[in-house]
Amino acid sequence: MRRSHLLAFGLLGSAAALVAPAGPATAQETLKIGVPTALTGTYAGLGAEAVRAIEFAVAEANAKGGVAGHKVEIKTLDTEAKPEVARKQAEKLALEGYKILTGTIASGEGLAMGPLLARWDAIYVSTINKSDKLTGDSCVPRMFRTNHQDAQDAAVVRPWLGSRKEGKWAILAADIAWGRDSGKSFVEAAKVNKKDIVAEIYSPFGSNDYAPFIQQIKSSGAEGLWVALAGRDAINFATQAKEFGLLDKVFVAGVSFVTDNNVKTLGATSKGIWGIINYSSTLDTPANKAFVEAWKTKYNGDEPASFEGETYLGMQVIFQAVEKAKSVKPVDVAKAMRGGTFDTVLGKVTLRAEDHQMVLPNYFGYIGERGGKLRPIITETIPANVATTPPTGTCKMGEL
Amino acid sequence: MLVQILNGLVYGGLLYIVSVGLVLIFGLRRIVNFAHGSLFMLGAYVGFSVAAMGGFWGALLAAAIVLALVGALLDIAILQPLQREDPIVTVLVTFGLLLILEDFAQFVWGKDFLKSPVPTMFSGSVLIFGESFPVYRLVVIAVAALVALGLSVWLRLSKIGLYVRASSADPLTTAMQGVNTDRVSVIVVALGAALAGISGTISAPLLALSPSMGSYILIESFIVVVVGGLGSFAGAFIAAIVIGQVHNLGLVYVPWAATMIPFLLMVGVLIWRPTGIAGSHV
Amino acid sequence: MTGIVTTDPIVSRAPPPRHALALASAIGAIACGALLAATIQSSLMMTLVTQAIITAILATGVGFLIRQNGVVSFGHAAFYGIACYTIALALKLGVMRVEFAILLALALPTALAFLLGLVIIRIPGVAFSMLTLAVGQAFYEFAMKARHVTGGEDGFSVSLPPAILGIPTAWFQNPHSMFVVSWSVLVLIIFGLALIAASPFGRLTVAIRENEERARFIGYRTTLPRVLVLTLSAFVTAIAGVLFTLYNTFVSPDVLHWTLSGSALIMAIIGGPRLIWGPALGAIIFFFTKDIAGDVTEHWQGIIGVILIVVMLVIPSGLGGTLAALWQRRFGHG
Amino acid sequence: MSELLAFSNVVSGYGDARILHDVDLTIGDGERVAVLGRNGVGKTTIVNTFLGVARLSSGEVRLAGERHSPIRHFIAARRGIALVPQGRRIIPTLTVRENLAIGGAPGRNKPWTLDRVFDLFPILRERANTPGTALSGGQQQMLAIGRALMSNPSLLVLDEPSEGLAPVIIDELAVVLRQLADAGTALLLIEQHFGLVHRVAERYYVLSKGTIVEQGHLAGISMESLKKHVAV
Amino acid sequence: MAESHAIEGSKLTRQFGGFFALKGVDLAVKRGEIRGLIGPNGAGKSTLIDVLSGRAEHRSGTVRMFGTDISAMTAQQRRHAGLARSFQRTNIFPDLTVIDQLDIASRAAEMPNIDEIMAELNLTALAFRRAANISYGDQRRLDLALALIGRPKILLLDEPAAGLSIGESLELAHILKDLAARWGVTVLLVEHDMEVVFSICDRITVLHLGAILAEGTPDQIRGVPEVVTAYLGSSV
Repeated sequence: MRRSHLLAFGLLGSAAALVAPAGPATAQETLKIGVPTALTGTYAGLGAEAVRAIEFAVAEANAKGGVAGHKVEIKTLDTEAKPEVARKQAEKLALEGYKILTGTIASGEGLAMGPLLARWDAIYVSTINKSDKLTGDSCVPRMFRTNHQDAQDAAVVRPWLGSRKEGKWAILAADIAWGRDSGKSFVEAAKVNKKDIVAEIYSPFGSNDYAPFIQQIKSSGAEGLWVALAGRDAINFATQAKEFGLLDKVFVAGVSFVTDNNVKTLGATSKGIWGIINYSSTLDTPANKAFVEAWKTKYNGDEPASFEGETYLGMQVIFQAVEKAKSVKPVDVAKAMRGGTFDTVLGKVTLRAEDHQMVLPNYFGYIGERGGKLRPIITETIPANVATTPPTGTCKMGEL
Repeated sequence: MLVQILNGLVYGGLLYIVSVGLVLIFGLRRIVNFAHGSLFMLGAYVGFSVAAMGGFWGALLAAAIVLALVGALLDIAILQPLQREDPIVTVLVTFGLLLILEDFAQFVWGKDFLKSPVPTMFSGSVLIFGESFPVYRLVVIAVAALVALGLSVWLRLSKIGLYVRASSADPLTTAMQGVNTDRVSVIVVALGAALAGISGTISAPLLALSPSMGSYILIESFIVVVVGGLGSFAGAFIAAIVIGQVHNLGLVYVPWAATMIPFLLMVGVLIWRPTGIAGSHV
Repeated sequence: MTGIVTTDPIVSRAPPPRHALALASAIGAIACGALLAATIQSSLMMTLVTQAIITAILATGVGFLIRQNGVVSFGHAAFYGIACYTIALALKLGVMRVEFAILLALALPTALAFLLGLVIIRIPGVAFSMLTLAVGQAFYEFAMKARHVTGGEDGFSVSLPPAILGIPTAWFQNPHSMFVVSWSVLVLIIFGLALIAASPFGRLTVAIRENEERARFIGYRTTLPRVLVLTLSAFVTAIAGVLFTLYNTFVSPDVLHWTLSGSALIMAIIGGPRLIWGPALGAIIFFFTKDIAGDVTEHWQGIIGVILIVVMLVIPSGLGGTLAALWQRRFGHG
Repeated sequence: MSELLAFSNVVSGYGDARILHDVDLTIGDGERVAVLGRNGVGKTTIVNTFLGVARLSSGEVRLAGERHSPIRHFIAARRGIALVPQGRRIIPTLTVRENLAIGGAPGRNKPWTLDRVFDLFPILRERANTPGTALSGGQQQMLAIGRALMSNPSLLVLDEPSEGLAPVIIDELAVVLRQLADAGTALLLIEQHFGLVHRVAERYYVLSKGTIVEQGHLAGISMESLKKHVAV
Repeated sequence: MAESHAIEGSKLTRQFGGFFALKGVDLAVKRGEIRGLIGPNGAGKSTLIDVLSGRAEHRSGTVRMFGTDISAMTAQQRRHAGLARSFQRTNIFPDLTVIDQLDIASRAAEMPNIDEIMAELNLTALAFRRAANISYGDQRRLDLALALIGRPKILLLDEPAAGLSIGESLELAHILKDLAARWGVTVLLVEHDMEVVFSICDRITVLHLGAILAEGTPDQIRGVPEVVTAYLGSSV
């Protein structure tokens, strides 16, 4: 009986030896980009957008003969949007030679990967994670963010709220770190603008039924509603709020609430809802127009959605950093990224050296019809220097 | 407050329709079906696809039929061959089924969220307690009440309902009386799955459709089934209504503890009565 | 108690050579592990194996409960996750040295299991499973809620000091050295559990699992031994949580979620919980099957689902059980 | 007279335990046969063998001349054999009427109806809507017999029907069984209570330690051997 | 308490719903006696054993052991006090080896007489076999062995010979009688095999419909007409 232990151990050993890869990655000329992202689960839709944008950027680059002569290659692995799985898959990608990582969805995934990047000799470029921590107290030299952080979204609320006529506001936010932060900054913005907060509600993440909250908002007498819900929560709420007539009665605006893909799902329900827009295909820059045209040609007339635009921007940054560094080595690329200025779909933007946060303009607008389709229409552009608050000082950036 | 209670009734009603299928299957097969949430999800998608052409009733019917077939297949191909094994083996099999169904839905309907419109005949709202209340939500309550009523009438008055009750209590004696208990089991699992499908279709206009949507209701329906008493229809009904209320009122009045309340309720009930409110099995 | 007849033992019980053999195989296995770590160059392979082994320890804990008590827990993620969060929080709040944090991370889930066990162990069958599920989820919801300290669903990284018990912390994060550590821990756990299972206590709990009533009628109280098994199982699970935290240096509420308990259960059953090492085998096979399937296609869920159903239909007693049966058929009963 | 149920060279038991050794037993149309024996001699194993609860290790069981593989329990009932199980097994969640109604197997001509059963046992009509387990022991026995009749059997197998019943009730039971037998239903009575057997059966087998040790017509039974195998 | 019996039940009543399984049964067994308990099925024999051993709760009445009231004791407390029992259905630990389960039992009884018991009950050769894999007769003897470990003072046996062949039953009867005599064990034996009962019992109690119908030596019992009637029916 006991001897069978040995047998098991022996089997294990030989299995391990069989599965081991043949040797270290050799192709130094190839720019290998690892994409750990959500392919299954609630965030699979967002993962699909990230992958589409990355594939688009890579195909474009390879068609031009590669990035500074380096052919680009990607590998995608499923993280299920879980930090622990993201860590495992990112490590796997990095050790297989895909040392430039991007495409993760949940902030927790980025936070989980951060401390390990040095161990893997990898870098991570966030294009979707919004938690302030990433470029705040959890910042590391090998982590970069080319998308807006929560603080950048919060910064545009204050001027915008001042321009609104509604005096009584309700807040409905997801009861998770991001939603709480957004709710808090809205309260502050309201104080500055002398608006009343008549209800401040945090709904559990992944709620099915929003009726109790809708009822609370209705009976609070709010004229305006600020919503910080994303994905499934956003759709469930919007659908049910429409049913209860809330969307027609109250002025509704939000953050991450009516993204392109939510608009696609919600259809007419989302029409007229205001919100922060981090990227829209309707943006009027030459680079963006070219990008949108190319995208439409490739994807049967579809326009890029917000996460697709943001991820594409991240790829532009990575490619330009590689060109500048004349190397695909992660450390060299990181050096080129830190403090660098890049030509992107949003124009010329700088990646701040202090905390590796991209200094970006931000936008406000509403969902309206454009070219027969509902899209986020930008009404207000907040320039990068206003939209991006200075580094808070919580980030103690080390050396590469 | 009164409207909130009505809201709780809607949610409780929805939970009831999802859970009662689990109760049926557990009562006869003594199996905790982890794939039940996925059957719910599949029902929502089937309803979504059919609603475009067949309307609400067509969607409901299609979801019921498709899911009944899935349930029948599940019983014949998997549950019956495994009925002499340890129940945990069957539980794992339903785990496997959960994974397959999620993958299947993602393959067929894609990864993006989908949404069913509220059927036009039930759109709009009515005034209740001085507040406008969506008609469709009243329909959900009505459907839950109909299912509860229909099911208890069927179980009480029909021949097959009698066989179901008899073989849930004592399959051997029932079989000795000449009842084909294998067929009863196929019918029960098919009906349980069909109810999951119907509940999916019903909730499709309220919820975002995604392959993983089943996981958001599975645990809550487990709570309903366990608190009500495994295998008890009346218990499930009471538990669903109670949990619907506790859930909604908790969210409004004790938001910091609301998500934990159903779990604590379940722990409390089980420690007080391991068989649940009205159950006789453990 | 008068007149005890001390007849010569006709058969000698618990023959020592078996223990010696077990000890020898344990030492051998640890040596093999060290050798393996020395020969395999690939960090990728080592990190995967290391993670698989940490998961195997978790599954071993879950499996031991099934083996000795015959009950199925859907809530072991609670013990695992509490261990993770204890270390992470203790260090984050800076209230104690890492060594004490580790001890506390082992002690808390163990104590929790003991107290919980006193209340729930009498509840049989499905109700027990559902209770553990509920308790586990309550902790998950709590971790989500207490975002001021836990960071909510984002989780937070664990700031370990440069050395633990004088050993450089980097050792616990290097796949090669951590492999040796976790492999040795797994081997020692299996060895320890095998000793416990063969001890009077182990046999008593099997007896209670088999026939609780008769155990009472031969003069035993049957609650406490079962509670102790649950406690032990939670302790093993907590060890997995500690190793995971040291290696991963990050925690999020996923370590408390019921799907983790579910996966651990799948591993234990696939491996065959009748054997102490079955769940560990199941965990390693499951881990690599999932990894390889995920490498090949994004439809890994479907593949795992099909494999799971087929395995359960073909060998319901699990891989370990089947291997052991084959072994016995080949070499007679041992 | 055609054969309804036959055991030939049946060896069966549970797990490794062999309870029945080489049992031969037949019962034909309209016959009234008893199997006598004390507790623990294997009487119930006879029932369990044809239900598939006990494992048949050799020999065969035939129902209405066909070889019977006792896997699907409902087959026996459909071939006209109804069982009144030991301990009655009244389904507690069902009322008296519902307990009876399970037995109404579908799609065959039905000499037995609910009304006829109620005529036979008027007490069941009175208490038709009470839970089956609320009845007294004797009434539950009537219910179990009524339920078996509802499947319109040509052979009624009764496993220890006298168990736990007061003598006066056993007398009533005997009357009912006689009535059924006179109406043409074959009876297989598995019993240790000779008084009941004596008034109902015409042929008997004595089972001891899993084998048939004696058989014959009741008319010629010897009290000596009876006392040896059945009573004190 | 002038002369305390080994085991004594007085006015024991137990009820299921409206059905009385025991109706005020008085039973007293002297030290060292082998008492037979017989009666037709459903007479309440097993219920009586259950009440005496603490498996079932009784509604009224008391159970005394050597004069001490043990009514409130749990099953394992009664066992520690020296009251052991076997079961009608084989009630062993199928997954453990024979020696392992006897070892466990001996640890509870704090008396390591496993080898002795195994020798007495012919189990030595089977020591390392899993109980599920030994024959039915061996399982019955194992069941008895579990009760005999630690040499209990009182042994309640519920049909130990059920399902055994004639040879096996008689062999078991002799083992029992021999052990009872040598160890001074008081035995209460429920058994349907009359050969066994009449050959080893000192006295016999007949139970019928939850009440005692007769009590006496085997010879006396043979002559009581009600006993015959209880078994054979009123018409004989």
